Amino acid sequence: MEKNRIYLLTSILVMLALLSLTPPIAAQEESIESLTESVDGLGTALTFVWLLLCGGLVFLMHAGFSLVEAGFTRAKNTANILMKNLMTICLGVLIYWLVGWAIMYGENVGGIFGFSQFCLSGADNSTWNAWFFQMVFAATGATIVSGAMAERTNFKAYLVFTGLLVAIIYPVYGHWVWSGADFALLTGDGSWVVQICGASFHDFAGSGVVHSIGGYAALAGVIILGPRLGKFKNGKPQVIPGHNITFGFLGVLLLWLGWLGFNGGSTLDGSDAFMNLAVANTFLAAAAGAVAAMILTWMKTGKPDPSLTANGVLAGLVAITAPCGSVENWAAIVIGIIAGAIVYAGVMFNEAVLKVDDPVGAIAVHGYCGTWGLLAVGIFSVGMGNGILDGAVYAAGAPGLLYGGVNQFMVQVVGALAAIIWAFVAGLIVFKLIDIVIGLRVSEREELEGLDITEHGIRAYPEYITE
Amino acid sequence: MEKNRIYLLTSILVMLALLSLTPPIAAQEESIESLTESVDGLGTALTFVWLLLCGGLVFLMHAGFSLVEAGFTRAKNTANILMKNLMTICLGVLIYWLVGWAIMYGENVGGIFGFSQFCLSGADNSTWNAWFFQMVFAATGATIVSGAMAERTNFKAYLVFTGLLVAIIYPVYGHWVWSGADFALLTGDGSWVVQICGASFHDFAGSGVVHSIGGYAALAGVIILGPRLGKFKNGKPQVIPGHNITFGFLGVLLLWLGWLGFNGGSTLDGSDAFMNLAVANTFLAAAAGAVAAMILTWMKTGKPDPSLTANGVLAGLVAITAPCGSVENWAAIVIGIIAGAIVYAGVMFNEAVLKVDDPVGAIAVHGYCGTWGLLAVGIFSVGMGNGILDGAVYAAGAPGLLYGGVNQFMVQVVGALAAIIWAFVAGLIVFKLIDIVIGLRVSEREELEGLDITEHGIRAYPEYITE
Amino acid sequence: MEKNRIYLLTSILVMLALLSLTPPIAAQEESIESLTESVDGLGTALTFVWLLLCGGLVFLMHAGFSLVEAGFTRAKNTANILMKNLMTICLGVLIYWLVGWAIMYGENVGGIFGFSQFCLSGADNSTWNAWFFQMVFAATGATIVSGAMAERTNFKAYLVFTGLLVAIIYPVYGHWVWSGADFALLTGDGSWVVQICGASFHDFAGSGVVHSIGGYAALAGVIILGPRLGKFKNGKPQVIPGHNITFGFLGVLLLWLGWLGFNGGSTLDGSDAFMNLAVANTFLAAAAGAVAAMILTWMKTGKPDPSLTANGVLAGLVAITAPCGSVENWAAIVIGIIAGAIVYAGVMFNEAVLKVDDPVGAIAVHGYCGTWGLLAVGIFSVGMGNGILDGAVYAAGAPGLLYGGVNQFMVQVVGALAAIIWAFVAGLIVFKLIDIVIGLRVSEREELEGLDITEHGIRAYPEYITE
Amino acid sequence: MAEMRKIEAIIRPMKFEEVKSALTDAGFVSMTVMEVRGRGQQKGLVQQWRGREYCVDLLPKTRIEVVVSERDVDKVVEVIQNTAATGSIGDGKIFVIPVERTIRIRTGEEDGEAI
Amino acid sequence: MAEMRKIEAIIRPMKFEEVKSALTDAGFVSMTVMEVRGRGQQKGLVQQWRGREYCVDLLPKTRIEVVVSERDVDKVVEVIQNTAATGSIGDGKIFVIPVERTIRIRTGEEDGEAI
Amino acid sequence: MAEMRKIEAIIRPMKFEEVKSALTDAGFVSMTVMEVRGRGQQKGLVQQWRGREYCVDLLPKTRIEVVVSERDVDKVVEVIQNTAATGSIGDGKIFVIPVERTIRIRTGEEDGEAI
Ligand SMILES: Nc1ncnc2c1ncn2[C@@H]1O[C@H](COP(=O)(O)OP(=O)(O)O)[C@@H](O)[C@H]1O
Ligand SMILES: Nc1ncnc2c1ncn2[C@@H]1O[C@H](COP(=O)(O)OP(=O)(O)O)[C@@H](O)[C@H]1O
Ligand SMILES: Nc1ncnc2c1ncn2[C@@H]1O[C@H](COP(=O)(O)OP(=O)(O)O)[C@@H](O)[C@H]1O
Repeated sequence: MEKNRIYLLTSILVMLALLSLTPPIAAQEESIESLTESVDGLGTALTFVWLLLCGGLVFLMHAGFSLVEAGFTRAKNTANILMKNLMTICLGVLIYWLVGWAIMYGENVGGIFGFSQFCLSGADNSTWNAWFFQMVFAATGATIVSGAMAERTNFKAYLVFTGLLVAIIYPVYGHWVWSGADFALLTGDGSWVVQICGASFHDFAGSGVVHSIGGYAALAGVIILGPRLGKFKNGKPQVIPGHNITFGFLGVLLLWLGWLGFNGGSTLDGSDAFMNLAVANTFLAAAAGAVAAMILTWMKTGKPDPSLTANGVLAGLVAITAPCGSVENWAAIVIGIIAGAIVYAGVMFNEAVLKVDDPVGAIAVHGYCGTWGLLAVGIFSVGMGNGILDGAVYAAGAPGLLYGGVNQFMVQVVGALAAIIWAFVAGLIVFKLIDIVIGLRVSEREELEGLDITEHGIRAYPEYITE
Repeated sequence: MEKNRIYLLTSILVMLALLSLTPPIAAQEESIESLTESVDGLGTALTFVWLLLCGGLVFLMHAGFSLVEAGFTRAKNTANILMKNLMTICLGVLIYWLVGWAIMYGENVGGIFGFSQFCLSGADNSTWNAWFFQMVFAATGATIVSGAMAERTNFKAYLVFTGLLVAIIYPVYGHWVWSGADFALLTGDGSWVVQICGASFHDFAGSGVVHSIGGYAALAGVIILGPRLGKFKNGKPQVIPGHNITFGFLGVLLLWLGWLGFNGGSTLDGSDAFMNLAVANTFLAAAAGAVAAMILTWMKTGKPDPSLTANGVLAGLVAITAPCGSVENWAAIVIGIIAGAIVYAGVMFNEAVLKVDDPVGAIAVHGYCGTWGLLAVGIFSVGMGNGILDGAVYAAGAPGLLYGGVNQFMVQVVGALAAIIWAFVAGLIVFKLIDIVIGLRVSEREELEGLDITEHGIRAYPEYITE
Repeated sequence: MEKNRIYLLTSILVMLALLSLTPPIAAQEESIESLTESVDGLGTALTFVWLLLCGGLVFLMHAGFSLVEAGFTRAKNTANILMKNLMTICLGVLIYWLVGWAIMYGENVGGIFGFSQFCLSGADNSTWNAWFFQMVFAATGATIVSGAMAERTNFKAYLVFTGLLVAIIYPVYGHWVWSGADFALLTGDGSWVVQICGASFHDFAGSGVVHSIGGYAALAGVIILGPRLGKFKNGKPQVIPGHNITFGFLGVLLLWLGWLGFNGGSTLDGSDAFMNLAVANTFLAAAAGAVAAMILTWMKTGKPDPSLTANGVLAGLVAITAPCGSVENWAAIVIGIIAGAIVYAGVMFNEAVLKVDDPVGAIAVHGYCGTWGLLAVGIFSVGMGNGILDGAVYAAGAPGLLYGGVNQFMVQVVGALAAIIWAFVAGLIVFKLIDIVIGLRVSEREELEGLDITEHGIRAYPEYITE
Repeated sequence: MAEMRKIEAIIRPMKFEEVKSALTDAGFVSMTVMEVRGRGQQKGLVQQWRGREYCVDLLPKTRIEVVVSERDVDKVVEVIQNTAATGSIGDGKIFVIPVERTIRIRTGEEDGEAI
Repeated sequence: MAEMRKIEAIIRPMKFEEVKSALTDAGFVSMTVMEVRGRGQQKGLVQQWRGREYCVDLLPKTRIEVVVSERDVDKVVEVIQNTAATGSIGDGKIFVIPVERTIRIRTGEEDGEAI
Repeated sequence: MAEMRKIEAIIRPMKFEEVKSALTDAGFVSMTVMEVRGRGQQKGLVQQWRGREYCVDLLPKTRIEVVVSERDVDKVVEVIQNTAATGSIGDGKIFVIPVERTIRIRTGEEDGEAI
């Protein structure tokens, strides 16, 4: 009995000891759970903070575009350009809220576009965060067009076009690439394009989605619009200098800074360490583009040309936008150099061969260099998981040509062509329609007088005496 | 004995096993504790980072204000305006450190103001962080006044006023709203206002604290100061165009970007997900304000007016500052549209009826739209915990009129009136005193010559030939 | 038997119970480990985000410098100044990637410089992050020089100098201070300088590394270059007003904002709470510097001088750059006030005594105030671990003179002198060599005509009629 | 054919609006205006730059040109002189210059009809 | 010694390029040009600022000065009149003013040789 | 009553300071100055924009007007010519134009006394 009692007692004690262990273990379980939640929450919070701030930097690009476009055109059209740029972002905000997001990120319809969440219905903080970051991108696409069509476009016509670009042209292509839908035309696992090419199209931050779309829609626009009066004399391109180089350069620097948000934020994850690679490559390509463009103009005319050098920065930035998270530093520099050459050649080609008039070089910068950036992914990508991309979760999936892969290049060609065709054809149709209904171009008299007076009744610099 | 031995042995083994479990559990306890600390630390660090960066964006608003005020006035007063704006932030930093913070966030005295922590005595990193974010707001309030009083105010007089605004006028009202003191006049649980109204005044990021205060102090200022020479001819308002629209528009875009920090940061918590709602609403309202103002001017004069459209952006931003974290997206758009209309009507009203001269529209933008923003909280607020505000911790407590609540609206009316009365009366007194002691206005000759030459001995653009 | 069975059963149950506890404990172990990893990862991610954004703000300083330098010089040299500033950052990016980083942070060679990691070989995301933040600093050093040498320097010569500064002059001194190498001349534990002085040189964010180096290299430059034509008449300094004060002031505000990243980011750790002290002190010193400079000019000429007041902001910022994380708020204000006085006196001294021509005051701002900032560390530092620096991990180690310490002051004097001598001598040699090989200065005719036309074939403002 | 004269008046910019109104009231609507800088007996203006004072001796002036028939010269001169004068140094000068022919570009009308 | 005349033409800025080409083609390369503001029979331009309309009565014009020998005056006037006229109000005026002497600064040549 | 002349000199902007000093030293302080653009025998300036070269044929010039008595004309012309000439094309021209009357706005003094 004694023993039994002892035995029982001991057993009970042991049981109690065990039980006494259980609550701390359970409590720990709980604190671990709540900690995990906190940590997850912090991760989300960091992403929120990061994307809001990156979105802010991308928003700053609208100031950059305004300044570049105003600075590189004549003083008599400055207020008009500023109004166009301001309205681009204003309409962009509203229309991307109303329609654009729904078409881009709504429920997939036939692999071609989304169609739900109009007016962000059902949004929560994650949605607002994502919408905000995407919205500043959407508006950027439209702004590109305003530069190419500067100094001669009817204000109302431009507004209508901007609305349609943000509502339809931009988000449809965006859906193909960034919606994450299973059947998304260029990136979905279930898409025939992806299956045929054997790789998914990769456009990290939008060399295609934003810049190609903007650039080739602009090309369609300037073709229908025609050149500014006096731009061509007997078919030979003439020079129409911009009125304020300081504005232009300030604009370029603001754009460059904005690109930190544009490319850095495009991991869409505040904890994705590869934002650093993306940013480093972005700055290398921008610098390389500028130096290349400067040297080219130096060799051609004997003097380093400021406005083309500034364009060289943008060329490098546009080109590296797609590949910045997938390539090595040296490749970023090469991509930038080639972009610098493309922008120079592109500007010359547009004027001398196509005979189109693009006052700020938007088509060469955003269109041609955008295409180049998409192809560069297929050439220089290391391949996700390889080398420097060990541990990466958002980069071009397959290696590029230089690393022995072909599939990625194939799909990049397809995606690049899709952007060109879609933007150009949709642009042609929309601009033609607008031309018929509203009239795309101001009258000759209005153009000579300047759009500031005729469209807005003001002069941008009423006190300065100008030529 | 055998059994006993076995029994004992087993018991000991079990005990040992139990003991061997205890240390890992204790160790885990410790690591969990240190983890919890790390996580808390990270949360704090994220808030620090977020508020420093948001504070930086708010600081950028000083560049925005400088440009808007300079651009929308004449070239002969540009250097003076820039100096005033620069000194506003410089004095703001120093005086808000010296006095302002103490009055705003110091120990409550009779529910009316704070009074401790002068010179930030006893500050640690949390205080510095909070001070920094609040300081950039304080200086903003003063800058608003400089715009309304541009082109005719004595420089020294303006400096004295700025000092007093940052030391007293701003922080006293700020104490009522943001101090968190139990007896804080408009928000403290123990305040009779809150008890009578049955709700606590909500001014998320300062439609009242910053903008109303600045706007109505400006109104007092321009009344005492009188209009610029030539602004009224036989009582009819004349036009005095600004000298550089590009500066004005760049300024507006920088202000808009700054508002991302202004409203986004005002959750004061880097992990509060509702920063996303705040930012989304901010951008929607700004865009809506601009579009509304543009359409109104278009309808009135036949041409979309750039400078009023730019004011429309600011109108939307000021109005959404209070409600941005408490209303749905559609409401933000409505608030913005109405703000756009208010700024247009307000500018006309000020000139045609009040006969006051406010070169940049600061009173309409910050005063009237600030009041509108405060009221809008009482109309459109969803109510904390309801609908989209499920889980929110910093929003208007009670639902607005549209959601069946009356109390929130009542307290908003009271708070809005308090801001008007306090800022206007304090402004009148201070400006009158300054006028008597220093002289508020420059001489007629100085005004004609331009303040740049007479106050600073320079010309802002000495090489340009101007009218 | 019964009992035995029961006993056995119980024992087994107990054992099982114990075993059943082990897996949750092991699982918890694992989740704690993975949590720890997540938390560490988040900490790193926060640092990444913080440094990328701070780096972005520092990058914005290039826009600031461009505007200040353009605004405070004549319109005929504007495009040239803008090109120089743009190329500074472009070359800075490329050369700091190619060489600069390797010399600054590569494997230490004899305590004097680093030598490995050329082209960032072997870089991972941490390296890219660090490189990015350091790179924007490096380019800043070069930009300082461009301001002092404005309006008369051969473009090609300037480019070559910039390359050499970023490749060698800047990173060598940087290695002495920031490399963390054991034998780093001014800060390494094993360095004889540190051992003799009994304290490690502290230059938080670069009053020495960035500003002194830039400032004294600029001094060497302007001595070899000579003053602008017309700057001195019979040895008496003449006035050459800048063409656009608005650009200058916008530039100063952008620089100020950039300094938030410059000083705030220099903890190099997103979780170091002392970033708040650094930022608060930065803003206090900037404001104090401006107010001091304004009052001084007001007393001297009877009118508050805008461009020197703007310089006062920068003076305060440069001076607080080294001590901002080591001193109390009141000390920051004192440091700023003295910096404001130094910049005024320095500008006068340079013109009247040294007879050197520095159009934007870069030598006084960055050189003299940089030195002042380094010394201020040795005077006002609280000492790491003392008072407000309780818990700080990155501040001046020993207390300053005011707190009874002498060693820190000694080593600061040595470090400050080292910066002066190294930058000035290296600058003299490099500029002399460039002068011999390329020719440092443009011809008299080119200078009169303006560098925009002669170096770049354009006019920055072709439509404005200028004097 | 009326004899024509060009009246060139160099006045203070801040007096321009007043002179313009006065000329309009007196029936002389047509004019051509340009911004010039001038120096006369007026001491220059002391300005400052970066803490250093200097004297700008060419001050901004507004130059008005009115072409009228010989018989209107006195009236125009009088109107300008009356409104532009402040009595302090720097008020400016009026020069009267003979004009041989005047042609209205729109119509080709000459002289008297062209004004 | 040829008699010299200064032809001052005030034209629409947007017509300037055309007038310049025409003068060049007619052999009159030399000219001096300045930006002025002018008012004639032309009603001013209605502009707006902050939602309020107002009339700017001085409109930007371009002023061309060509100094030629007396015998070339007619030709120059004709060329300018032909190219600058649009037929609507605001086309501008041409004034012909006697020049007593003309000196080429570079060489010191006078009058006829100086043009 | 002294006969008055207006001397209009169009010179290189970069020579302006020198000419101004020389005129001052020679006792001719009064002058009116404006920025103009001009074209003479001087070939235009080749500039570039976005990689494309073009020729700007109207170059910035500074135009000085000095009204003096007939007897001072030679002195003024000489001073200007001596200081403004560089010997290369583009140095500019001096035109001498008769002035019928000169009025000092401040006092109403005429002619000789008005200078
Ligand atoms: N002799 C002159 N030739 C050309 N311009 C003159 C002459 N005298 C005066 N002016 C112009 O008239 C302006 C005012 O002349 P000023 O002599 O200062 O005034 P006041 O007549 O009151 O003495 C000068 O700035 C200059 O533009
Ligand atoms: N009498 C005048 N004196 C000086 N300038 C004149 C005179 N008449 C016309 N002008 C100049 O010519 C310009 C055009 O003249 P305006 O009378 O409007 O044209 P139109 O000859 O077609 O009626 C005016 O803006 C003004 O600069
Ligand atoms: N006939 C003229 N009419 C008006 N302005 C002239 C005339 N000839 C020369 N000019 C002015 O003089 C400037 C210099 O003349 P230019 O002929 O190039 O110099 P140069 O006398 O050395 O040959 C021109 O830019 C123009 O402003």
